[in-house]
Amino acid sequence: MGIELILFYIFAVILIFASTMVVIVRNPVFAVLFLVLAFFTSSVLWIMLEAEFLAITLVLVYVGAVMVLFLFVVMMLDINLAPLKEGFIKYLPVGVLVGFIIAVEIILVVGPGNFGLDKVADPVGHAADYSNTKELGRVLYTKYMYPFEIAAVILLVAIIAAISLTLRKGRQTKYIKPEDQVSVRKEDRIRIVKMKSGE
Amino acid sequence: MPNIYLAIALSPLVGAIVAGLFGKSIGRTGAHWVTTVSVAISFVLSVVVFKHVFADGGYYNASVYTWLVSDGIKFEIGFLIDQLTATMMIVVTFVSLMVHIYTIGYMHDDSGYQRFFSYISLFTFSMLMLVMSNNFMQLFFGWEAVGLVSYLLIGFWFKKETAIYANMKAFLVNRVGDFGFLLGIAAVLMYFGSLDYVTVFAAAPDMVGKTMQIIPGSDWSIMTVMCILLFIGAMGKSAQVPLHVWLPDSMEGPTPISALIHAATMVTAGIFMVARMSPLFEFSETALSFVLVIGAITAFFMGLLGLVQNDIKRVVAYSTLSQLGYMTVALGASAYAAGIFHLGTHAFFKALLFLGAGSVIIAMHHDQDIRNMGGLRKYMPITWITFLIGSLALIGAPGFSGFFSKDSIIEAVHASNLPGSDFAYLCVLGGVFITALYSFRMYFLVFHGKERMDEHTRAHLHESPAVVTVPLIMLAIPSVIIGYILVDDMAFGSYFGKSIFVLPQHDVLGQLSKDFHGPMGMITHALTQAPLWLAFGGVATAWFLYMKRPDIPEKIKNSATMGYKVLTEHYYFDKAYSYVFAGGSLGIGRFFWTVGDEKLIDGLMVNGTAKSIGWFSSIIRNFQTGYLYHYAFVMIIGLSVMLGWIVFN
Amino acid sequence: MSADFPILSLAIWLPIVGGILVLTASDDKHAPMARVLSLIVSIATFIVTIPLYTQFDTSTYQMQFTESHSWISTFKIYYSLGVDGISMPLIILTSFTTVFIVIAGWEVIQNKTAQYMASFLIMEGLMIGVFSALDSMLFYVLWEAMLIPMFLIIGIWGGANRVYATIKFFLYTFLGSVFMLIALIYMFNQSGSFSILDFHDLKMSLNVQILIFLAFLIAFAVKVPMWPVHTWLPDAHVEAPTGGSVILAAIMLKMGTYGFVRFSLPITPDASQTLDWLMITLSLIAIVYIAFVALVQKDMKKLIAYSSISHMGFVTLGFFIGFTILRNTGSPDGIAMGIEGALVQMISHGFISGAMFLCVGVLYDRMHSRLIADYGGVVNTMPVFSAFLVLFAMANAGLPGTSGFVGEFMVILSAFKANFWIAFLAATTLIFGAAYTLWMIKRVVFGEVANENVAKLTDINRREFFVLGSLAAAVLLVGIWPAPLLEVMHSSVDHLVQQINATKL
Amino acid sequence: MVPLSNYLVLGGILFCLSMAGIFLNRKNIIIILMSIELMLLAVNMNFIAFSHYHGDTAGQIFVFFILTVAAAEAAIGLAILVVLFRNRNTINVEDIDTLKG
Repeated sequence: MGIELILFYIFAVILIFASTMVVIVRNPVFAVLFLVLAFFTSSVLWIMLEAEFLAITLVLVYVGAVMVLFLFVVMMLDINLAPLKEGFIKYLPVGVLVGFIIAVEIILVVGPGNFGLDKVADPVGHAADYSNTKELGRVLYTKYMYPFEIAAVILLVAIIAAISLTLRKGRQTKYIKPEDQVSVRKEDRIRIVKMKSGE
Repeated sequence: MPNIYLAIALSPLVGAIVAGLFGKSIGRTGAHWVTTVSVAISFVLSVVVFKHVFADGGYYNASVYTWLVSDGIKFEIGFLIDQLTATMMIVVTFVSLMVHIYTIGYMHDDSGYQRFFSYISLFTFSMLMLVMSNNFMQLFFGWEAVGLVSYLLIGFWFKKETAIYANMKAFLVNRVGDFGFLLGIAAVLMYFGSLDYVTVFAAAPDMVGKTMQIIPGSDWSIMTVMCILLFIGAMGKSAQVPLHVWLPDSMEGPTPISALIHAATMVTAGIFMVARMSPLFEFSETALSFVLVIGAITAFFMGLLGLVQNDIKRVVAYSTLSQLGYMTVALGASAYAAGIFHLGTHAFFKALLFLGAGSVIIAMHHDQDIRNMGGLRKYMPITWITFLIGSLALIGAPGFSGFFSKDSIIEAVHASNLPGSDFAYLCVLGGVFITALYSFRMYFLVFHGKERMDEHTRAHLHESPAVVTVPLIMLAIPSVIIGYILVDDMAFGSYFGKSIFVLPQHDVLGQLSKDFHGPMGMITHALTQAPLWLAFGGVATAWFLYMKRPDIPEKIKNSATMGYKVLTEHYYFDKAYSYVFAGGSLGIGRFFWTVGDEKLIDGLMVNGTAKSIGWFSSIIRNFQTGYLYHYAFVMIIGLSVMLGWIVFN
Repeated sequence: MSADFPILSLAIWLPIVGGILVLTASDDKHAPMARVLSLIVSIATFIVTIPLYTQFDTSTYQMQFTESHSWISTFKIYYSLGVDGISMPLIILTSFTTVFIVIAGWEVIQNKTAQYMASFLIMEGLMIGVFSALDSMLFYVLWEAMLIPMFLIIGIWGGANRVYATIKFFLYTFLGSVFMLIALIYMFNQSGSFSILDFHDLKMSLNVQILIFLAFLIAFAVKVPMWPVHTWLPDAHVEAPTGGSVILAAIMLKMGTYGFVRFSLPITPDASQTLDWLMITLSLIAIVYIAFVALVQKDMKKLIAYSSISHMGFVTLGFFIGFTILRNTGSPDGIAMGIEGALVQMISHGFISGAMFLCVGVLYDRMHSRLIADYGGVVNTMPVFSAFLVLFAMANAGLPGTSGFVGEFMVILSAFKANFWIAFLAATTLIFGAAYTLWMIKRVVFGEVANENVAKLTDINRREFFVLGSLAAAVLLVGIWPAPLLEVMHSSVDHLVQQINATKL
Repeated sequence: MVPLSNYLVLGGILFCLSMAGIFLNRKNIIIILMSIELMLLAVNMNFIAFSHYHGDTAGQIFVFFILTVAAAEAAIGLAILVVLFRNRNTINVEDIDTLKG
């Protein structure tokens, strides 16, 4: 068993453990933290697959931004956790069963029988001066120019959408409408009340 | 000459447009001047044409413009001017002119003065287009156009419920006739490949003996089918049984209209048309018999109805129906010339009678019931005299115009050998007596006897103004003399030349002309014949019943209630039509609408589909719980099934 | 204007772009500007279409004013346009009618004026596109796109029950056109082209032809509409605003019949011949059955809607009568007359039904009722209007001298050649058409003033007078001298007759 | 020498775990969102593995885009969540069933 394989198993176990914990812990804060762990671990695995750029991106973007966002939200909202975990135990057997069946099926499809080393050989590693980032960039800005730009637009839309969704439309500035002021009439401002004297 | 023809037709149209569109700006006087002058131009030019045709043997047949070309067939607008056309033009423009003048007085106080003049000028135009046409399509144009104007004019007083009912009825009944007429035209086009008179008439002899199958398996003579279809059109326009029902009701219109349209000109369009188509009708004895019998029935039975009418205009209207029957009989007997002759004389004396009746109506403050009149003779001498002349002409008193024309018809029918001619002869003989009876019943009730009107009306009785009486006199003169002048040429001579075609074996007038020795001879001959004495008998009976013993009609009425009822109900034609056709159509319509459209198509098919989809959805909507995890679960199941399929396949 | 000038493209895009421009004035405060702008655009479009007539070459059946650009090259779909004698009059009818719709909606539409005007302008462009498209996909896209503005027009500016009517209208027409799409794709697979003219030459077996014919029939029959898929029309008409009714009756119904001449007849002549009995039967049912239904309507718009269906029956009858003529007489004489009559009927019905709906609109604007029973004696207070209404009613009843007569006359003449009884049933329209129209006229126009609402009516103003007067002139012109209209059709119709006589098996 | 199948199986297991997570935490939207992130991670894992073993950068490009979209999705999803909580004061999925048929 080569060192690579050992590393793979170690990180795979950590990844599976972290994912399981994401699913089963009661407190969402812990769940988020376990998810962060899962991302870190998979980023390691991706480095093993020579996808350095994406591995770094995963850590920077996901852990650095998205997960922090999750954490913010979870901690910001005052959530009553008790009812949210209801039925967890009740559905546990079914969930595990279904998950297990699918896992078995997936393994049967993508397992060693179809994608073992004898089927897909391990590629030769790249030379030392090979830059994954450079390679990606070269393709991204030539062949995938349009999708890249569309992705940028999607992000922009997401930003605007997120802001506009959460923006409170309260009265934040106290401004006056000049046209209303100009067109105001006496009746709008003064109410003349007739009263009997002595009351 | 072509420009003159065009001017004759278009001059009234211009008048109508000016009076109709600019009525407000030209004012009442302007309106009657422009229309009257335009019709006068037509009349004068018609006289010129008349002279050209008869004195110089003029003949014209050419198109003005091409209406459209389709499938290689040209549909054109054009004029055919021959003896028949020229005669009709004179009749139309003259009567029209008289009516224009008369209207100035009659409609004096009406608010729709300009509109009225516009209509009657438009009518003159339409009628001229009809008679001057050189093809079937233009004939149909004029045919429908006069129907339109008649519709507008009957409903002229649009506030009157009866008037607007009558005008719709008139138009629809006429449309039934036009329906046949149009199919007839289609038949002509199909078998002759042209709608031009001359082409069609030239080809007509070749068509004899050819058959078509309307109902598969039975052969019908093409000529017979064609002629009967065309004649159905004439039945509508010339108000022959059973399409006569509109004419009495049309009396709801102003009196000048009754005179112009429903007595003198429009109703004779059918007669003119059959005469014009004589080259076709001659080749179908069946069609001629059909024409003969329909005409005979109309002549006699419609006359009977005149006996029980109390509205002065309706009496005249029924007499018109009856006289139209006479003309139709003449056509059926192949005595086209006599038919047209009667058409001409009838136009004059019937217009006279109507205008006279109108004069009486003005004097009576628009009361039309003859039971409220009587003794008007001394208040309205001119009206009285002219009315008497008209009545005498109508019953065929010797020497008067009606005598010559009617007598020729009766003789012609007598001489005819067509199937049904014996029946027709009996009918027309009976008709003579009836005509005399109802005409003089009206005459005596209106102008003689007790003055039955109320005091107020009596105090205001006076003769009508000159614009009314002058046309009366102008019409009275031809009513007396025109028969005497024309009988020789028109009925028995070669007046119409080639414009009317009669097969030798049908030429009853030709046979009669051998025994014809001038108009005086005809009068003396008539003295020995039945019709004259029947007419005198009718007059005498009328005098006895309504002057001498007014109680007898009452008694007859009371003892023969059944018969009387049938007559006052006009043989139940109106009721049957409104029940069967109007009611039936509405019933069918309602059935189709509520059951067919709403229940079956909309209810069952359209909304039924929607409902069944709704029902289906109401079941499957239960799967749409709205819970995310249900959807996720279904996705998972689907995924596992898909994977399983990949694994085990 | 040079021969290569893209008149058709201009006629399509001018109103669409104009419509979008009008939308910029979408605030109701700017309504006057929107109105003027729409009027300018619609008149400009009408002027643009006039050269189509004046420069039309009547001697050829070939498409004229053609343009072709590649659009979706993968599927060989072209943006190709062109007109022949069949489509050209319809385009002019469209641009002509739109001008009056804009004028008719001038003061009446106070709510969302710019959007209303823009819908009609955009629709005008789309409709001209449908009539001039030579690529079936372009045709299909425009055909469907047209539903959107119509959907909005009925759905937003419609009457009380507008939602039901809109959805019914949309589902009916949409359902129909899906079948057409299938047929088009099938023929693309066979011929490798979406060009309509290529379809004309495509050889197909009888069974295939029958299936394609039926697919087209469903699409077009809904639009015409033919019995029994006609029930959307009365509802849509009743609920639509006046302009909507006018465009619906005057132009949209013609799309269905145009489809028959452009697609069904030349593409599937053998199937048309096999199934002509079906078409003739449906046409006669439309003429007779619908006339009865029209007779008992209580709502003026419904009555006119039903009369439209009845008149459109003449169009389909005229198109399909030819096969019976050929079978019974053995010669093709008379086929062209039937088809030309049907085409004239299309144009004339555009004028007449449009005018009738405008008339009802005039009344509705004043009384806010379409029920016949609410009226009576209108002539007392609105004499000028009544004169117009009676004229159009007479035209609707097919009076000679009006355009309504020409088409019916020619179709009846043609039908008589085929079979006496077909002509007999078709000719009953002479009676029924007059009956339902005149009965309505009697109840609405004539008589004493029925109630105080009628007494308060005011006669038409100058704007309405101009609209009705122009249409009246058109109706009379076509009725008195239809030759110029028919001249442009001859070559195309003769070619069509050859096409339907040649078997494609 | 790690065989491709190992990475794929790992991805599969991750996917099943997150699926079970959605299924079990049926009421907590936050966990559901996180499970979705996990799912995407599983998919990304497969993409990168294939990309590596086939020597084709397209797989990595794809992951790149998935990351972009996932980030956008997370941002909008959380924004909706915040609005939802603000308006309804709950993030219990069972309370959100206005669209129920």
